[in-house]
Amino acid sequence: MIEQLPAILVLTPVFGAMLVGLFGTKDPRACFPIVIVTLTLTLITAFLSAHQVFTNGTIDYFMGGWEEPLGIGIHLRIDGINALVLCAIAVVVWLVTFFSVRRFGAEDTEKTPQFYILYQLLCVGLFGITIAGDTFNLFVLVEISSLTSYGLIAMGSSRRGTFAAFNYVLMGTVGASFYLLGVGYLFLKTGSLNMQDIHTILATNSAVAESKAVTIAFLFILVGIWIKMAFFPLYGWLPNAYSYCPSTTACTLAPLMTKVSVYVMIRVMLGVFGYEWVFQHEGWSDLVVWLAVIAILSGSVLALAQREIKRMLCYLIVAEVGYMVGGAWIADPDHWGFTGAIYHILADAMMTLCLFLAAGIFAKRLGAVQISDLEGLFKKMPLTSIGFVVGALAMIGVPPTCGFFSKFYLIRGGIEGGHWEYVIALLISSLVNAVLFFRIFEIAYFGNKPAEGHDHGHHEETEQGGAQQGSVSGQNPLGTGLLSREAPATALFPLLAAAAIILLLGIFNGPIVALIRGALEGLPAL
Amino acid sequence: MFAKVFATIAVVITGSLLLYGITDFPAFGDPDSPANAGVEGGAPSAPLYYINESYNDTKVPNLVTSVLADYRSYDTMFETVVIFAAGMAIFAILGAVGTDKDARPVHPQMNTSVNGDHSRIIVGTTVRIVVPVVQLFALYVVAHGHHSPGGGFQGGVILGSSFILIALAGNLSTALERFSERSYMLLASIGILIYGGFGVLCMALDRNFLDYGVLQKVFLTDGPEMARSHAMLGVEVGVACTVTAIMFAIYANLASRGTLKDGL
Amino acid sequence: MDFIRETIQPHFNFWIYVILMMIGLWAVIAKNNLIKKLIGLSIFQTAIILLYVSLGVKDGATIPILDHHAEEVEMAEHAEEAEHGVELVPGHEIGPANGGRHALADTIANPLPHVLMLTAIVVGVATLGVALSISQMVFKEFGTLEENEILEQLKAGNTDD
Amino acid sequence: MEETVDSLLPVWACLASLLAVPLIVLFRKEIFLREAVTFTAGFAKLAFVLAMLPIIYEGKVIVHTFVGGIGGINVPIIFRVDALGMIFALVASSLWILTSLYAVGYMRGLKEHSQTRFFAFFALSLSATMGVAFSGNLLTLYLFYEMLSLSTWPLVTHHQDKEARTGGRTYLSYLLGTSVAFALPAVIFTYIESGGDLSFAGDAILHESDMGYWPAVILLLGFAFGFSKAGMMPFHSWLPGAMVAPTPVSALLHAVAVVKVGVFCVIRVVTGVFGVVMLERLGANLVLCWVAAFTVITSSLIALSQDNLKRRLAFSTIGQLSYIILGVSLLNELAIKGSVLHIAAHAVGKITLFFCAGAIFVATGKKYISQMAGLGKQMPFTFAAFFLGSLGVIGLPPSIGLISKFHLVLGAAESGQVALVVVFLVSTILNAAYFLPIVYQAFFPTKNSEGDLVDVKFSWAGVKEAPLACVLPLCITATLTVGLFFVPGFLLELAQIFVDSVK
Repeated sequence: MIEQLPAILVLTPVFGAMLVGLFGTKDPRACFPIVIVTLTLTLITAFLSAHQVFTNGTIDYFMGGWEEPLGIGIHLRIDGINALVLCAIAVVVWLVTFFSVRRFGAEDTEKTPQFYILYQLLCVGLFGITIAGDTFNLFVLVEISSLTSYGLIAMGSSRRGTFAAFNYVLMGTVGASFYLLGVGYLFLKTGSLNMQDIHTILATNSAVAESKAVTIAFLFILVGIWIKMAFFPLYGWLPNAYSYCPSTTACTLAPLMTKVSVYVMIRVMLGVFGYEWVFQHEGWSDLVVWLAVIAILSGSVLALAQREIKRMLCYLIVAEVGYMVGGAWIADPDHWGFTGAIYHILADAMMTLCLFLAAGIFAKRLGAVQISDLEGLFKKMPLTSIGFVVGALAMIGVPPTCGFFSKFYLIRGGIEGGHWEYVIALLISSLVNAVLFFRIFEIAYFGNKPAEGHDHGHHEETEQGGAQQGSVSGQNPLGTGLLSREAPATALFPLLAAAAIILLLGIFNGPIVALIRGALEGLPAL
Repeated sequence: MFAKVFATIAVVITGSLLLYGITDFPAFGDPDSPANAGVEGGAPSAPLYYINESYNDTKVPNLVTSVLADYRSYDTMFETVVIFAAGMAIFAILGAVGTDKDARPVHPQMNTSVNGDHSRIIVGTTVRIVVPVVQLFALYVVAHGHHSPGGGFQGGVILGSSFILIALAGNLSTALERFSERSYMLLASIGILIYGGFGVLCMALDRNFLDYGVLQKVFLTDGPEMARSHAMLGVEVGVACTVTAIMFAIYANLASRGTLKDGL
Repeated sequence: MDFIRETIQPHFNFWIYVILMMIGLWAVIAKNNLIKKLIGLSIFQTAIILLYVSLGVKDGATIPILDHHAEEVEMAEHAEEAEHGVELVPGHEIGPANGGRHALADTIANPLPHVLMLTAIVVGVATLGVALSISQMVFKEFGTLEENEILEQLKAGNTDD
Repeated sequence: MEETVDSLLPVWACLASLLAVPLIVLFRKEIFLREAVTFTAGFAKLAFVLAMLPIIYEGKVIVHTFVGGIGGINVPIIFRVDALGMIFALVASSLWILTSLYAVGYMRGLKEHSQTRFFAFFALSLSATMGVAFSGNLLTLYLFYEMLSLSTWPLVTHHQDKEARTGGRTYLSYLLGTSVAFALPAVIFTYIESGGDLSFAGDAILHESDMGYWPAVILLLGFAFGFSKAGMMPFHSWLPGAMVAPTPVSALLHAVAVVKVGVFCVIRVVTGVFGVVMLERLGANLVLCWVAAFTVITSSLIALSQDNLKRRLAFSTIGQLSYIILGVSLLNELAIKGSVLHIAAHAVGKITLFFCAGAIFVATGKKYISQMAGLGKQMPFTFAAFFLGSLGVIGLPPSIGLISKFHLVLGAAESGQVALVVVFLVSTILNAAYFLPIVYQAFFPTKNSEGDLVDVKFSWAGVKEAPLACVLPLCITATLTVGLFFVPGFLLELAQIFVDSVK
């Protein structure tokens, strides 16, 4: 059973989706139990595979048993890095499932089975992308995740949403086609589709490795992935697509799509082309890091200019993508950049999840779309606020949240690699995030129009009215109608769980980073 | 104007990059190109392996079928899932499928065509004659994919188009009477379940997913080769089911803007 | 002339695909009508399919389906000549230089690109279907498929969501 | 090599107030229980700290590694108690109890809103303070430092009005801004320079580094400005801004906990990160000396012109903090000892002054010094305490302030920096100039020929002392200021242990 883990991981949601197709269309109430069972199974499978990888080493799985010669069948591979990414994906989708129960997502209940089918197929795509060991198979799974996300985004009925979805389809397809084109060039020069095989060829056959076609292939694959992950300057589709779609969709796509794409980039860099091949090209590293710097700065500045919560978060994603791409391209001698980037994939997935869940709850419970709508939030929804604050602090990079440690490792990489511009951009972006979120905290805490300055601190009349004597509860905001406007448990649970994971990831960053370091050493190219 | 200038710049840059890359490509039709014959330093060329060994492995003369449904059957399964996902995405976007019975016409109304009844008689009769033939051919294409060009996708598309033909000739309701949304949802799901089922069966027999060879115990064939051949047929049937259902479903939804009423 | 003979002629398939692809890309970016953009996208994807399929072409080779008749021949000869390649496709002479197992490979086109492109075609169809359904929704919301008109409407009615 | 003892005591000292937070929220409707929780936590914390005291006296160090790192890659969260941390923890935890008592009186006296939130965050910020005091490496230090900034923000903005909003904004933007912009890069730079070591244990982190003069100066200033809770100019204006907070907050946090965390961090940086030896070799400490000296004089001058009592106290605090930094950056034994002592001396003195300011506000609602003339007769205890407190801060006998300042001045003299000795003396005169007139005016107001108070347009009839819960703590701290002058032995001993460990 253990050796079948990769297949089980990918197939469980496929079967889940089909079961929803069979039974969910008849009775939509059957959808949620099926989905939660499926995703719980994948969650367990993901952690089992991670356990397996970290105890017994990389898992190679050959579909159909076609092992020899390499590349005739399809190869799946779980190594130390993608095992962590798998766990992150599994946790995120598992949590978001709870959030989806009360139809936070597609407002139209008629679409429930379709929603859950697409949702599970999205999971298939993401898992499949992560463990794919075959360049073409990766393309197919990228397309599955893209198609399902087009559907999920366009399910929202807003005007802007549909047009944004259309642009997303165009950009996404062009991106995937560029990737496919790159794979074609690579196939033409190496005659292979298997990542490991290509890697061996590029490492041993210098004639192939130095050919122009391989360089162009790398370029197109990279640009294709960059479109998918919304890297500067190809991020135009992201803010509209993610901010006008249903909350559940945003909560799934925002944490995962960009992060999985970043992982794919790292996989392509290390697993297909190889570390030496990528970084032997002088100037590439500098160029990409500069692009990342611009991405970070422009994302931060644009986020500052937004008045809508979700749009602001979307631009933050653009900045965060800059963090990760920059980290992966720093090329510092000890690979702290890679370490930071991979750790940030995990951290950012949880941070983004937390913030988007909170934004979804705000939109649902308070009708809050604009930042200014959050007036008095801390009083109205204390528990939701806790989750939101933790997510925000992580985004700013306050210890002991994971956001701090990922920045720590990234900055270390930047310093050791001599990329000071990247270090400065990271710090500026942290400061901008601090300004952004404290602006929100202020509104949430004070309300939009604070009472005029009191001459002295006597507040009893204004704040409490006559509820002085006897009722002490009137003296504190937590006392008055606690939980009355709080989100339902199904929405709070994922939010608070995400917040807890943010803290745990931060506190136990040591062991996790040790795993990443171990995995990086295990890569043949390093 | 800006868009055109920008487009021209983007096209020129991309095009020249691509052309720069092809200058060291092998010539067209070169049988020894890396894509056809592999390259030094790597594993033996997969295409050569397919050409030389796949018949021995699977007893399927159509190499494309054997590669598609056996060596790379994992891809093919997801190809089917892509189709399925696209269908679901279209339903979700256009938003018609559900349990709401009111949304569907109880009695199909023969809408009065602009063309008048004469043409409808002619077209209708023609379709009535052609459709069975088309469907039979579709089944042939599915079943004979091992030996001639064809297979699940091609057969499925032909089968699906036969229903589209019915819808085009009469109206959508006529077609939906024969192939309702509930049934195409079921058929689409069942198709992938068939495909996945073969894979899981192999796993149940303690082999990797889609390792059909082990199914000789089930099919009672002489060796793993024929088991592979049979399993491929089964898998192709699954593909055909899904493709048929989704092809028609996509047409029905797009043609009626998701309402599944009147429309083309 | 030399340029054509040396650079374009051996690679004419690649030139054609690049030209087609650029036509598609240009349409995706520059065209104003959403459906025309989608047509461009389809051309773009088809160009890639052309690239792949042309990779598998071999001079003088036929489609990757072994002959039925050859099955029996092979069955019969397999026992005797297990070591040497056998001619499975009648009508194709095997040159002595090509002897051995390699012979078959010279007469049969590369099946792998075909398989890959079958998948890519399906993906293209699926994407196109989804894109069309989204453009239907766009038309329903905006009453037009011209991008500039949609953008104007979005600019005018910032608050109508 | 120092002797270490592994013990959970420092962790418990931190947790004591952290665990109180949920309880405080839980008992939000039972105010007596709620405040009982606060006091219990306070005494528990003090008990834990006192329990560690004998170990420290033996010259040992308590270490507890909370989250272990693997393979030397990571920096674990380490708790480590040495003499310096001990002094700070002792001061903070004992004064917390008094402040709690005072806060109960103050908050009830003013019928403040959201008291539960107030006490909850108060407890939280105390945990962070303890965390800083007991942190065993730079990362843990930074972690608790940030936690303190964030957990005090709701306290500073407690009134939730426009003024609080502005003050809160300044507060956070200075504290977070500088820590992210300067301290974090400095920490990371140190991490890289030292090859992955951030621990305070043993020799200073960078003692083996062959850093040049300018990198060292930049790094040192990065730390000094990054830990802007220390209030070094030009990053000082958060402190006057934070005076919008209720007085107990100003008293404990902005006279003791938060600002002392700042100087504590700077002391740690000078002694634990760079090490006395290295700084002396490079001479980089002088830059810090002069920045601190500049802050001392300038802030004293500004304080002179402030009419708002709490603002005057705030500027005085800025000056006094720079004394400590100045002392430690002189790098000789006497000066460092003086610095460490001054943490305690200034704490008890300044908290008394703040308590008094709050008591006056509770009793009369007055914030401005010019409105306080003649108040001494109505509030004798308060103003007597104020007098003793100002003695402590100025450094006049009989107060603990004299002892610490004496050490500082001697230290400056020993290092041969005559100019700095002058700075100390001039600032002492300035201190006296801005504190003593307040007391004098209160007891001996200027009267015109008809016996009415000049400048004051109202009578003090009917004004009494603030509630007992307010007056009692300020009397106790005033007594401490004087009392410590007579029994300074235990503090001196701790300071000596610390100095021995860094030399």
